[in-house]
Amino acid sequence: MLKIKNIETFYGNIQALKDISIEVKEGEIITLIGANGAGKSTTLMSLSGVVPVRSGSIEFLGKDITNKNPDEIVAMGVSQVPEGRRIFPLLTVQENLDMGSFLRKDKGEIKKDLEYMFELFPRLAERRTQQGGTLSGGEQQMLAISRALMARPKLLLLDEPSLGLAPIFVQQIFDIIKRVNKENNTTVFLVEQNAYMALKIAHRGYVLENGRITMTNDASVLLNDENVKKAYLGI
Amino acid sequence: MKLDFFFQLLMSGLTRGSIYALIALGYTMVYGIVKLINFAHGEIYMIGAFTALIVSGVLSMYGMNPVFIFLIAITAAIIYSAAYGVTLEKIAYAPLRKAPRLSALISAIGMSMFLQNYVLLAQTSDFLPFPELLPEFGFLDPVKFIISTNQFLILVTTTVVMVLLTFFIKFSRTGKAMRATSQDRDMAQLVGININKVISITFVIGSALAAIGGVLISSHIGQINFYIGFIAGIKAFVAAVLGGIGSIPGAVLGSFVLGITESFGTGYISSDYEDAFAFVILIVILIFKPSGLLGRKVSEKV
Amino acid sequence: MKRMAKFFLVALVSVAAITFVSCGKKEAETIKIGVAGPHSGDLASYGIPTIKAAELVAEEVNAKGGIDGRMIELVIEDDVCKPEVAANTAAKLVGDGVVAVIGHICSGATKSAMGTYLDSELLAISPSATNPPLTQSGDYPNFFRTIAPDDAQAAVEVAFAYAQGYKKIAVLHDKGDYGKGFAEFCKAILEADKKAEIVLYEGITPGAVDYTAIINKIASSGADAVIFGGYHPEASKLITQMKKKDMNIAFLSDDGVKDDTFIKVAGEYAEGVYATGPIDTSSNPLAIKAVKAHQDKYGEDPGAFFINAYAAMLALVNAIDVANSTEYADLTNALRSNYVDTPLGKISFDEKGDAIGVGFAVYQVQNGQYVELK
Amino acid sequence: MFNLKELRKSFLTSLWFMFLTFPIMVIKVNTITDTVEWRWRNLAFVGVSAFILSFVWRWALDRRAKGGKAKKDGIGFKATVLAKTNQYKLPGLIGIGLLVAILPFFASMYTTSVLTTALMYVILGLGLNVVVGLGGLLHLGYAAFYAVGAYTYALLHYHFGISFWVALPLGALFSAVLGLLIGFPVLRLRGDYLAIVTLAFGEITRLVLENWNDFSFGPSGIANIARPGIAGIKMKLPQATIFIYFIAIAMVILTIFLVNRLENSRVGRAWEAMREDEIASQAMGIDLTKTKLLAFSIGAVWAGFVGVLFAAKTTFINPASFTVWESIVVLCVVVIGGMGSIPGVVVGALVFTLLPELLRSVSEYRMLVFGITLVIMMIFRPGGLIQKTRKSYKFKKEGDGE
Amino acid sequence: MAPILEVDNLSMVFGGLRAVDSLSMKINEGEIVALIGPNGAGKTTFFNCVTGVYVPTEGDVYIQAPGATERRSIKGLKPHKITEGGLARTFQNIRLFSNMSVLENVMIGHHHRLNSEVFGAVFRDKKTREEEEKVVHDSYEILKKIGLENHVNDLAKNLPYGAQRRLEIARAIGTDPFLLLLDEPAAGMNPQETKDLVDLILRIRDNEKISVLLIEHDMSLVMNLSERIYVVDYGKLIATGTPQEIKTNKEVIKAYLGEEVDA
Repeated sequence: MLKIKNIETFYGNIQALKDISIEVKEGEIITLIGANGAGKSTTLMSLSGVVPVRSGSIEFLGKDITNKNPDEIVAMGVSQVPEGRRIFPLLTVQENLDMGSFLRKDKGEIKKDLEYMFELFPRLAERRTQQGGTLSGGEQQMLAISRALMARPKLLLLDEPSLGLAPIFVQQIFDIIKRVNKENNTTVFLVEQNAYMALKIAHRGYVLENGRITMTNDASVLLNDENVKKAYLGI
Repeated sequence: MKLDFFFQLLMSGLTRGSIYALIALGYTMVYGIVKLINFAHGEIYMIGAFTALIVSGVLSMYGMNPVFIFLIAITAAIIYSAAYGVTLEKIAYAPLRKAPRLSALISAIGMSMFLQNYVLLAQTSDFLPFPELLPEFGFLDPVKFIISTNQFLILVTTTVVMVLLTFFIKFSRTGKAMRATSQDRDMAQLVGININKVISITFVIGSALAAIGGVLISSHIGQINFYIGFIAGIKAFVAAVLGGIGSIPGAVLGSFVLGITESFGTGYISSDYEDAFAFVILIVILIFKPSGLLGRKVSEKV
Repeated sequence: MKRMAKFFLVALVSVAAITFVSCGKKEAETIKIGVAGPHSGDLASYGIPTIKAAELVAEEVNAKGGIDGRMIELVIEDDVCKPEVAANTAAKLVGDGVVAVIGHICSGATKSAMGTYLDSELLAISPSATNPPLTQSGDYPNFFRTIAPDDAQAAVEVAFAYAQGYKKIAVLHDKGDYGKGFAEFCKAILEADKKAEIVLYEGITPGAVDYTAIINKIASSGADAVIFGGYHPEASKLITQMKKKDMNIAFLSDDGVKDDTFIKVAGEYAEGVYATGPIDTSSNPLAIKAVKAHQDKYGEDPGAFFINAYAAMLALVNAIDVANSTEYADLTNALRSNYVDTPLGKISFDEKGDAIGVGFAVYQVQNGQYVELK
Repeated sequence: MFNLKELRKSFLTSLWFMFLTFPIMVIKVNTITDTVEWRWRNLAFVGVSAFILSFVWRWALDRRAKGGKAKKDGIGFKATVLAKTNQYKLPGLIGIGLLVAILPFFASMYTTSVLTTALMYVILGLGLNVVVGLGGLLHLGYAAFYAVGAYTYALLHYHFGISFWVALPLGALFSAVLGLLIGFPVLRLRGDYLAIVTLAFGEITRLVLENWNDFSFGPSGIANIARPGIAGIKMKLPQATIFIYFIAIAMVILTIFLVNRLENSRVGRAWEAMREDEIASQAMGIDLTKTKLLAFSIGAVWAGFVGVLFAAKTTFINPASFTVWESIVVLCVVVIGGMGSIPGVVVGALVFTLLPELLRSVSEYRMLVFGITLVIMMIFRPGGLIQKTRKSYKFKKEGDGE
Repeated sequence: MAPILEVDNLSMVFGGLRAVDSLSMKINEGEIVALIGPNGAGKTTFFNCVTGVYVPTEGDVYIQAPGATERRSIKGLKPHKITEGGLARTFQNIRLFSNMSVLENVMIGHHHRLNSEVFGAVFRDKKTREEEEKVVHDSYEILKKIGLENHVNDLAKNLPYGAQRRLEIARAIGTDPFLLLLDEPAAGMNPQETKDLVDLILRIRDNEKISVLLIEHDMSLVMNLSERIYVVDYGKLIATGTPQEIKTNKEVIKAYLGEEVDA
């Protein structure tokens, strides 16, 4: 479904991604793990078209999306929950969700999806008319995920959904991710620093170090790999 | 008599305030979306006025009906101001989206100089009489001394335009996209908003409002030259900051506060310090409310 | 190091370029006359007619073989009406070896340039700088002008106001050096005479988007006449809005308003406005000739101060001719002791530098034209 | 580059600009004389230039986007290691010094006079650089301080016959005091708010000078201000011009020396820290109030000096010389030259003042070119002509400190 | 021995929200204390109240430098005064002086201990020169201890992430504090870097005699490093004690750790 081939990305003179190649199959949860600054977020931003790619290509559903505008990529079915949640602070919860379905025209279906979100996250229904900025961290994460889902993405990109959350929330969020993947057959591309949690729910994983993919395998294999254990699982 | 004078000044303040508001809205909307002081915005206002002058000048040679002339002239002014606004953004600001704020400010100052001199060279440095496009009709006696038909039209037009704008921003899809973009540009992209389009639309709307202001006031004052934009621009900028830059109701409120302050200052104290009143009230308000009357307090996350 | 070198280079090149630009060829054959004033920027329309006047006179003289065989060469320099620029402009003219200067146009720029000319023993004849101290302070013995000073104009204006029987007068100005200076003199005279009351004395803000506040104030002051010091753009805005409010208060203004542009801009609202201006010399044969020459050459009517500049240039040429010299002392002497025929009539200059024979009259707009009131 | 797609793009750009400039460039309506002039030639001119320039523009933007590489091996002023330039620095400085010293004796009075003006902008730029470049405080009312210096000398000279040399420190002092006065209320403001408030202060100062006749003589200004002399010798104009030139040179040298010293001191570091992050700098023990006020008043000192010099040079001042444009010009000098960089500001000031003089022959287009140059500079060389290089420290034990 | 920091019933109210709700705390000389709690529990607000970024609505903060005889209140003082008093901090989102060199960043830390003013800067008298030399030398020494001596002339913004975190600590040490407040020092570090950080903090405590109060999410770091832990939730203190006690505290598990993750 998604084929990233040898992409390289630069910030000014500094090369952030070096020769990255990743493949994602439909229905999968794959995870990209790595330390802070390894280039995980850059990978996602390149995918979404926010950061331009200097060389290499990205193919989604057989179409070339390299350096397309972000809105075109979203229109093709790629939604992202960025790091730090990025809720529109002055829009209400409802309006934030509306923004998620910005490119959709099917009003009836949008309404259905909205109900689905409120079922997934009952907390959001309670806070429907509240401004996004006044939500707690965990609630914001829920809102961010449901906002992305409102676009009915074929591929959901998640950037560090566990960051800054209390463990109790982290567990909840990961459960939801699994559920979304199963119920809607949404493919999930998960970027995580919490390697343990990520590898537990993912099918396959990639390890990113200093802008390079250094390892890739089934999640269960990686979970038991000595090097991974040492470097990322703290064992 | 005393009360008359008071109301006259109030109306004059409101008229002024409406014009400032039409220009200030452009400043504040652009600021909200791209966090940039569009220093050349006053020039867009001036270009709107000039376009209207040129169009009406040509049309009146053919002896057209004044009402048609007015409609065509103001349409042309809106179209051209919007076109200049968008082009300005593409040339001078778009390449600087990621640059430091100061660079964009200097670029805007450069553009302001350029546009002033462009009109100066292509047209003239003289004041040109601006045709009276606003239809005159007579008010009855007591009203007549308080507000002129011109002032009345300016007030009405401004009010209508502002109500429309408010609805547009609040409820339309594009309006929502604009608000989202102003709050978090990258995230707006990630939900599928084409921010280039949103920025262009912002410039179009801001410039169109300035053009309306330009035509109304030029018709009221009766003459224009290439420099009118700079002075009006600075005042509108002050108004926008006074109200809290980035806030649309703030710009309107700020403009009225400014207009009324100037008017009463002139009426009851002296017009010698007319501009000074504007600046003093700005300073006083910012001292007590550092982000303006309705500005959102930007508490930096520590 | 590269940086240092670049820096050095930039400095060197700029300096060299300026030096080259300024050290032109020096031919002793021609008589160089400087022409200075605003030739670009927003006040250009006040400065450019002077260039044209100087050019026309120079062409005519040169066509007749020059002055004693020496051709006139004009050195035209822009001062944008800014004192700080005028100081450099003056230095440039001095450096170019001019024998005298026609200009400057604005009083402020003139004051800043005159010091330079005085030290270099150069004289200047301004067609338009009306600030009284230029002649009256005695600071600039090298200054002459072919226009009457503001205080003389103010005296004419106020006398006219008395004659019309105005008792309550609002004095306004545009806060500029010319307009405010004029208003100050009117105020001083009115206060000294006590024949009429000043009910309002204020500056308006040029370029403001609306003048209704000040107009309301005029209305409520009960004035029966307004004296306005300033230029025509502001005057036409004021009069237009006053008339639209059906205010029938007499409007008196100055030479800055006695300009046909004012009538065209203000249109029907200009009717009845009074303005002081130099005594009408349009029937003077030389004036007719000068205007015609201008129309022939440039295809349009001359602009502001054209006649005064023409007169200044003629006076200067005559002085060079009479004195048979281009030395400072000879020229000033010749200017003071000789009468010369100009479009302004037969003029000479008094000890202070003001033109004798140039005075002011009051005009009124009647049927779309300024008509001199006797 | 010249494929069909590019041609199409340029063609469309060209059409757009023809549409855009049509009313203003082609039709000239004179509502005074009721005439209309159609200048179709301009349309063709715009069309052709837009077509060509759009290629250049896209090429330049493209090159900028590829950025890094082109810059590194290409041209540019960048010098990375400052310490190593010492061997060239001395002869270079001596060269410049010699040139500067003998120049007025060869050049015309006009050249000297223009150079003096340029030097005054160098000082103004360096002074504002303290506020904007080091302190990070966007200041748009700098002309007010300049005015205070000029009026200090003009008024004291007029009323009491005070000499230039006495007025010089007084002008700086008053200017610094005004800096403090303005500084206090704006302590809490930042960025754009600070910019507009300083602009307001600048304009208020000018309006007071314009309207308070009894104090400042209003718009007609003050004339006959004495040029500086030494020991009562009255100089003729050419000598006086040269003398003022050397005073300006001395002041520039002194300013560079002082600013350089301030920059590399505890005070200068505090300014920069404040520019980088106000909250962090407070947490590191920097007194923001004091540091800000110091930046404002020290910056004002130089404006005061130049103000006095300005009054002495032009011998006439009025409020029209101290408008908001003046403040903007000085700000442009700093930004174009290179914020925080002393050589940058020097070059910026020279370019800014000398270039318009060179362009005198095409004076009408001067401001037009100027405006567009600012835009282009900001897009393609935002760091200014000469970017700041930081002082580098060496430590013995380390071998190579870098 | 008197505590070096004593926070007495401190509350901070924003609008109607009690971000910090009568929180008390004591830190003794030489201790490493951790403050933990779920995101949004008010930890950073607490830091900001102590360091003067906010003025607390209620309560008081006292410090008593080691060796000093009297404690004094620092409530309501400006941040720089508190820094002068001997508290230094780092920030959750790194706030370095990015366009200044690494060495200069540390030199800024020394700012309040130096005396030279404009006069000294201009005339560079003997005292100033000596002072400057000492600052450069001292700053360099700190960088050596932190392990950044090879980056002295680099711009702070060009440092790798982990190094930036360490530079923030170096800069704070430059202020010569007796108590260091670290706001999520390990955020974004990989396990190896976190391990080094633990060593570094211990070294700072042992060699520089600086006590430490830290906010952290990384439990391994908190449990390994701290001698006492304060746990807050919704602005309120819900538990305090040694790591062992906290690990087993039911209240804490419920509010914070959730169900035990089988790691």
